[in-house]
Amino acid sequence: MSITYLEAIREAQAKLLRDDERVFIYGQDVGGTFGGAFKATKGLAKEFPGRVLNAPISEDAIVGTAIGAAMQGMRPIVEMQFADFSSIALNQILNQAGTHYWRTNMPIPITVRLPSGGTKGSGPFHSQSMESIYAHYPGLIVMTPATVEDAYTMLIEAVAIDDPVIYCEHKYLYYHLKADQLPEKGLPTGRARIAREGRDLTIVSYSAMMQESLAAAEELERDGFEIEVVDLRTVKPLDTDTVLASVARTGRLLCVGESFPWGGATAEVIARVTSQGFHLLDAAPQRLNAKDTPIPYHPNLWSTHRPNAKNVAAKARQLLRE
Amino acid sequence: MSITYLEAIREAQAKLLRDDERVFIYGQDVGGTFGGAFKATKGLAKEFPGRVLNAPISEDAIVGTAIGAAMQGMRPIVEMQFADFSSIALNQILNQAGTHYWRTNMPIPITVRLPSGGTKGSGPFHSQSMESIYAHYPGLIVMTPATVEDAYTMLIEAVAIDDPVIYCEHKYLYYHLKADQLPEKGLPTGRARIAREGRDLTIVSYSAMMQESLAAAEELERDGFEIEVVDLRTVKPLDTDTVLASVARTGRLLCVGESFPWGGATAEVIARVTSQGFHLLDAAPQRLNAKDTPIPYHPNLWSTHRPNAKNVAAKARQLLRE
Amino acid sequence: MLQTAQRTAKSKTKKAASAPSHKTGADKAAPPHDRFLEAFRWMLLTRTLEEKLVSLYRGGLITGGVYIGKGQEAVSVACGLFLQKGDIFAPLIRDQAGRSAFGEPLLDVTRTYLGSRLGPMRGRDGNIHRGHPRNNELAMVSHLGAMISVTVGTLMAKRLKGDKNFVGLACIGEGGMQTGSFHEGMNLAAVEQVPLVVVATNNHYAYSTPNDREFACRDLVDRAIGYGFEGYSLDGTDLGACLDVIGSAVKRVRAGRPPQLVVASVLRLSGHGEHDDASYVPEEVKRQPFARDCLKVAEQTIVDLNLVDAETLGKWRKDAIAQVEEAIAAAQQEPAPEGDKEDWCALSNRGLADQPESPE
Amino acid sequence: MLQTAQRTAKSKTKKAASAPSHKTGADKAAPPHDRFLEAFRWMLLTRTLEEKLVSLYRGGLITGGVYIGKGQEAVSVACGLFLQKGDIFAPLIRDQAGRSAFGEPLLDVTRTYLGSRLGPMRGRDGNIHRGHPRNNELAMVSHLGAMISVTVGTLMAKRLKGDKNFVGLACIGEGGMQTGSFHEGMNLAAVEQVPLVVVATNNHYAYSTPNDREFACRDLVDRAIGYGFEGYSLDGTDLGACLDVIGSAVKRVRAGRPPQLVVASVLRLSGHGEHDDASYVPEEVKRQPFARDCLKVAEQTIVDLNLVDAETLGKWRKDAIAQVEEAIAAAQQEPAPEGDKEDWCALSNRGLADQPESPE
Ligand SMILES: Cc1ncc(C[n+]2csc(CCOP(=O)(O)OP(=O)(O)O)c2C)c(N)n1
Ligand SMILES: Cc1ncc(C[n+]2csc(CCOP(=O)(O)OP(=O)(O)O)c2C)c(N)n1
Ligand SMILES: [Mg+2]
Ligand SMILES: [Mg+2]
Repeated sequence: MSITYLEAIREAQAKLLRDDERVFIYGQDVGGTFGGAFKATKGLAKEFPGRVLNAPISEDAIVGTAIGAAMQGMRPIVEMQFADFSSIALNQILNQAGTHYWRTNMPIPITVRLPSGGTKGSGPFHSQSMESIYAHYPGLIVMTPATVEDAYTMLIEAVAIDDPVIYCEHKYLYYHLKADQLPEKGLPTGRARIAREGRDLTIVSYSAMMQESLAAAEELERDGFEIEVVDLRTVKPLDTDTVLASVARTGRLLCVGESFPWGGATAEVIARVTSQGFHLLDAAPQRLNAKDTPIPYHPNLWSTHRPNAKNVAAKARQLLRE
Repeated sequence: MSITYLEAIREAQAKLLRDDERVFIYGQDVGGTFGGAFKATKGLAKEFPGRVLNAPISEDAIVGTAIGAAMQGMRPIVEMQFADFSSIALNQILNQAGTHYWRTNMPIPITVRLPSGGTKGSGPFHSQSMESIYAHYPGLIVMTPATVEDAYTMLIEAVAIDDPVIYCEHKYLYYHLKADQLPEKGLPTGRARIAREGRDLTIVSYSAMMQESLAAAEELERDGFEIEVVDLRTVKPLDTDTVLASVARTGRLLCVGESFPWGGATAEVIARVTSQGFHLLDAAPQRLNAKDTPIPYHPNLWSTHRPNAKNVAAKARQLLRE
Repeated sequence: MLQTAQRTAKSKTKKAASAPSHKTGADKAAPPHDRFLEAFRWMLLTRTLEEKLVSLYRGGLITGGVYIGKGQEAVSVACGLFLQKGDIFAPLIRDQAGRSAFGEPLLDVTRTYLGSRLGPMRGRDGNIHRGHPRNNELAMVSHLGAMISVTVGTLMAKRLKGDKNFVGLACIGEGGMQTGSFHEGMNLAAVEQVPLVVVATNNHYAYSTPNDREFACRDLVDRAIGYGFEGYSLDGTDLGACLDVIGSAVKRVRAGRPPQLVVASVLRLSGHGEHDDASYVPEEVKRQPFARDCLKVAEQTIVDLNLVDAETLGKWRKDAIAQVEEAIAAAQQEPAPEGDKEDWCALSNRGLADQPESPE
Repeated sequence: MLQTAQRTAKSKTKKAASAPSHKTGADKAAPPHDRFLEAFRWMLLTRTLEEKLVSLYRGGLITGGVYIGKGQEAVSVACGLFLQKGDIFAPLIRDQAGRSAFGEPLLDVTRTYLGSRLGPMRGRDGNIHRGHPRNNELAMVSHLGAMISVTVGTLMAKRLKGDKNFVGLACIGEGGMQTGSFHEGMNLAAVEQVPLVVVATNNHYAYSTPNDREFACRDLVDRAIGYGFEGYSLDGTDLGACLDVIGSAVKRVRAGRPPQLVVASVLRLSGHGEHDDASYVPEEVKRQPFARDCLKVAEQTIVDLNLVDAETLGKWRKDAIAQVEEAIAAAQQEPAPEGDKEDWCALSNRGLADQPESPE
């Protein structure tokens, strides 16, 4: 058996619908015979009648509705058609879901799935990685799974958690990643994972950039470098301890993210490591992000816009020389 | 003569309307005899008939309208009633204004004024500092004036600039800050300002946190420390060179911001300084932000939620000991 | 053009709305609605409370702002009065009367305004941003329009859970009707056919902005048909009409009719908040029929119909004052929250809280 | 209830919309609209172009997606045809016919789809996300509804600048009508009384979602009155009707009438995009009158009325093919953008570009 990242997301939802009657799925085109723009809910409307519902093009109201349902004890999963369209739902996410527990003592257990990140030819409005915006605001948990296994167990976890979870699934990984089987349980939420051990340099990354980071690490291995790669798994909460422990071993830090450069996850990781583990560092920490422009449509431009194994490796090499 | 930060904003708009017929102001309650929730446009509707217009409660459409007008050569100024409500306009700002020049080669010269930041008793939805969200996305300039003079000259600059500008004016400074007169010209956009010279430690801040930082610096002066305080003025573009030059002098860095802790301006400054000026630092860089919860209503809670002179000083002292 | 046809339809609803006409007489007559007096007492309590809050605010005892519902108590009380256990209520800033009628204790109000640590918001949120979501009184966010879809969601959840006989009622101002969030919420309510009543109060201003800069349709009730709601107009200064029209709307959704939109016309008889002197409201507007004070109108009806005697009215008034005084005194004695004792965690799952700084 | 009244009004507008009835005859008769043939040629060109784009996509020569307007050409062409120099056009994804009629060169299309560096989007944006804002053809963002207020803004600017005689026309799908952004834009257009025509095409699906999960009103044209627009229904399969109704709406706003909403009914005769086989559309829907192919209907009218002879029709067809081939061949020879030669700056003010990393 072989299962993709996308299938894992579908399987997790099937399991959730099966095991927990509080779960329902709401979003554009998720229902009917269609099963979502990416088929992440394929077949579920038929298998679970009345629980996988097509919504109008109304992201604000879709999330508002999920929030209201959560108040009444349900566990809604919202699918945004693309992460980019969650800009329309942002107010409900930040100001309604994110503040409710603190204001009223009643948590809002919704899960918002954001098909995120760039793929070839998707352009400025179907490629965004919005984790940094959601992580900046209080009251939300932001997951960014990088493996098939995590895609599965983290989505199940997301729905189990009483607080709102922004689940950033990466569209590039949908078909590219495969696993032999799905695990019963993953690491606890909020714990980073050492994806590869090494002692010369730590690369911290998450989501699709893990692929590029691991590929870079392999390339560098041929040159005799042992690169440790840390997968954050959730960018909020951010597992500073695991990152610090890794930097303590390697003395060098490179952070790689696909979102825009100003103030994202990579800045946050560097700020934490330098303020809490300054003396662990043997060289200046570095980062690599997408470029500070909209995400281009043309594959030639897109592949330059996002970090890739080649420039991750180049940056790492530079850092290893210092 | 004595002029407040708020009056400077009004004066700048009066001058802009007077000098440039392309300028008009659009927003809720800005017109009529009322002149805005904070009176930043008081009297302007009468002085400039047909150019200071009340809009319905439709932030998305208000900004969309401004964008369209900008395409036709106008220089609209949008007033959000509170920065917090710009969450509704976020899509137009990020995805329409922020992408347009890159996509089509036609820039969008709009200025969006965001009355930002906390004041006593304002609570979770009338206190937010959203500069980090806007600075994260490409295509926008994000101004955060901290003085009466800058409030004036930077607003005039904002309208002159061909690209979209998010102008974050701080409500706490509206009445608290006074100047004797308004300058003709300020520093160039994108240039940080050394607000106070020192050689023991650099505090980097902006907007209302400049007040707290300067007060902390004064307190520390009594203990014999010379604290340099850098006012970023714009958080994007961020004047890394001025910050680095200051850290080169002092060897110590503390960043202070009022927005939420994860991934904001303070993280960005630390990431830049450590990746570009690691060897300038004699101690771990530190930062101070608001707490990672919604902004509380009660003054007792609010004053604990945001950084203040006392804990800036305490953090600085700690850093000076290292 | 659709306008003529629409106008006819509207005046039809208006007629339905204006309730039995009340003849003045010395003998006790039947009240215009069987819950008229009960509703009146909530209005009286609300007016008393809000006047007191205003004076506390003027005296510097309330931080932030005070937002009152003066002139809107008749509409508001009708919003709360017909809801039962299990029903959902989403009030906004001028709905003190409805909140009280729905069951919100006065102490919730005074605790929130005075920042007591024991209040439902524990000093974290203030003034009208309060609620008891566990009691189905939703805690509004400021962003107007955003509560409509949340209310829809509570109703969808109840249906999914198999609950029966529930309804939801959400309030909005005419200003809030122009938000995209309102539109999406209304449309979704109709698509999902949830038992929702939306009561829109056109008090002719959104802060300082008069109707002509808010919308350009002839009558906001004309939006009902475009959403697939049933629409009704209402003279919000007439308590009997408010009880009839809103009461019937609640009854209709409970019986399975489509969502209902009621548009009430009144004048905001205060500033937007108490910091606002509303000097932008022209005298001429204040002389319009919709500018009548619903409380005075209702009291006049009581007197005219001799529904209760002056002594009873006086007793009710005193009773309201006593309740308000008590709620204020109690809240004033309560502890304020303190920053260093506060739990600074925005998640219910403490273990998942992010730690941006190392614990010191 | 307003429904009966509304229905009557609607059928009135419908009647106005369906234009002079065309009798079949062997003699040359007057076309149903004086720009019928011109419009038909744009439709033909569009269909030819889009079929070619589809085949390039199937052949793997286009990255991303292809979105076509099959079945909507009659509505779309009418949107572009009546606009003049200085007018604003805000097309959406199914508006190739309107774009061409408005003046967009075919080369813009093929360059954008094929990612030429010389196209208006220079490879930065693709497929239907193109425009020429300097020529008043707005470049849509994906977020549906967002272009309405932008169009309103262009019109407000023109008025402020003292321009005269201009109009704007913005397109939307029935799905996009449910967005908050659309609502805010419509309301603002009416408040500002700008000369705007909004043409909504109800093609019965938003991606895979049928009307009954999109809205619950009887007819979307009923929304016009709630915004203060004048509303018209339209059979979008009938080119003559499209030209009449949309042409008149443009004329009316140009003459100072309130904003106009036209709601056209058609079926999307393709997948949402070419990646989508639209297997969710039931056969029964495809047999509805609104499922007719407007291009075939228009051609039949030409034949029936003997407006031009078969030879001319054939020549037009060939000519369309030649234009399309030429535009594709030209774009295919053009250079693609290259990452390392690209100017990675999102600001026109290069000096104000943020430098997150030190220059290397
Ligand atoms: C989305 C949004 N924008 C702006 C505001 C600021 N604001 C608060 S109340 C108000 C006026 C509300 O008018 P209306 O809806 O008519 O209610 P009323 O105050 O008249 O009862 C405004 C503009 C807000 N709360 N939400
Ligand atoms: C705000 C927003 N949400 C989701 C989408 C994704 N999306 C693109 S087209 C489409 C369907 C549009 O339906 P409709 O408006 O009826 O236009 P049609 O495709 O039928 O012409 C959707 C959901 C979007 N573009 N914008
Ligand atoms: Mg109002
Ligand atoms: Mg459609």
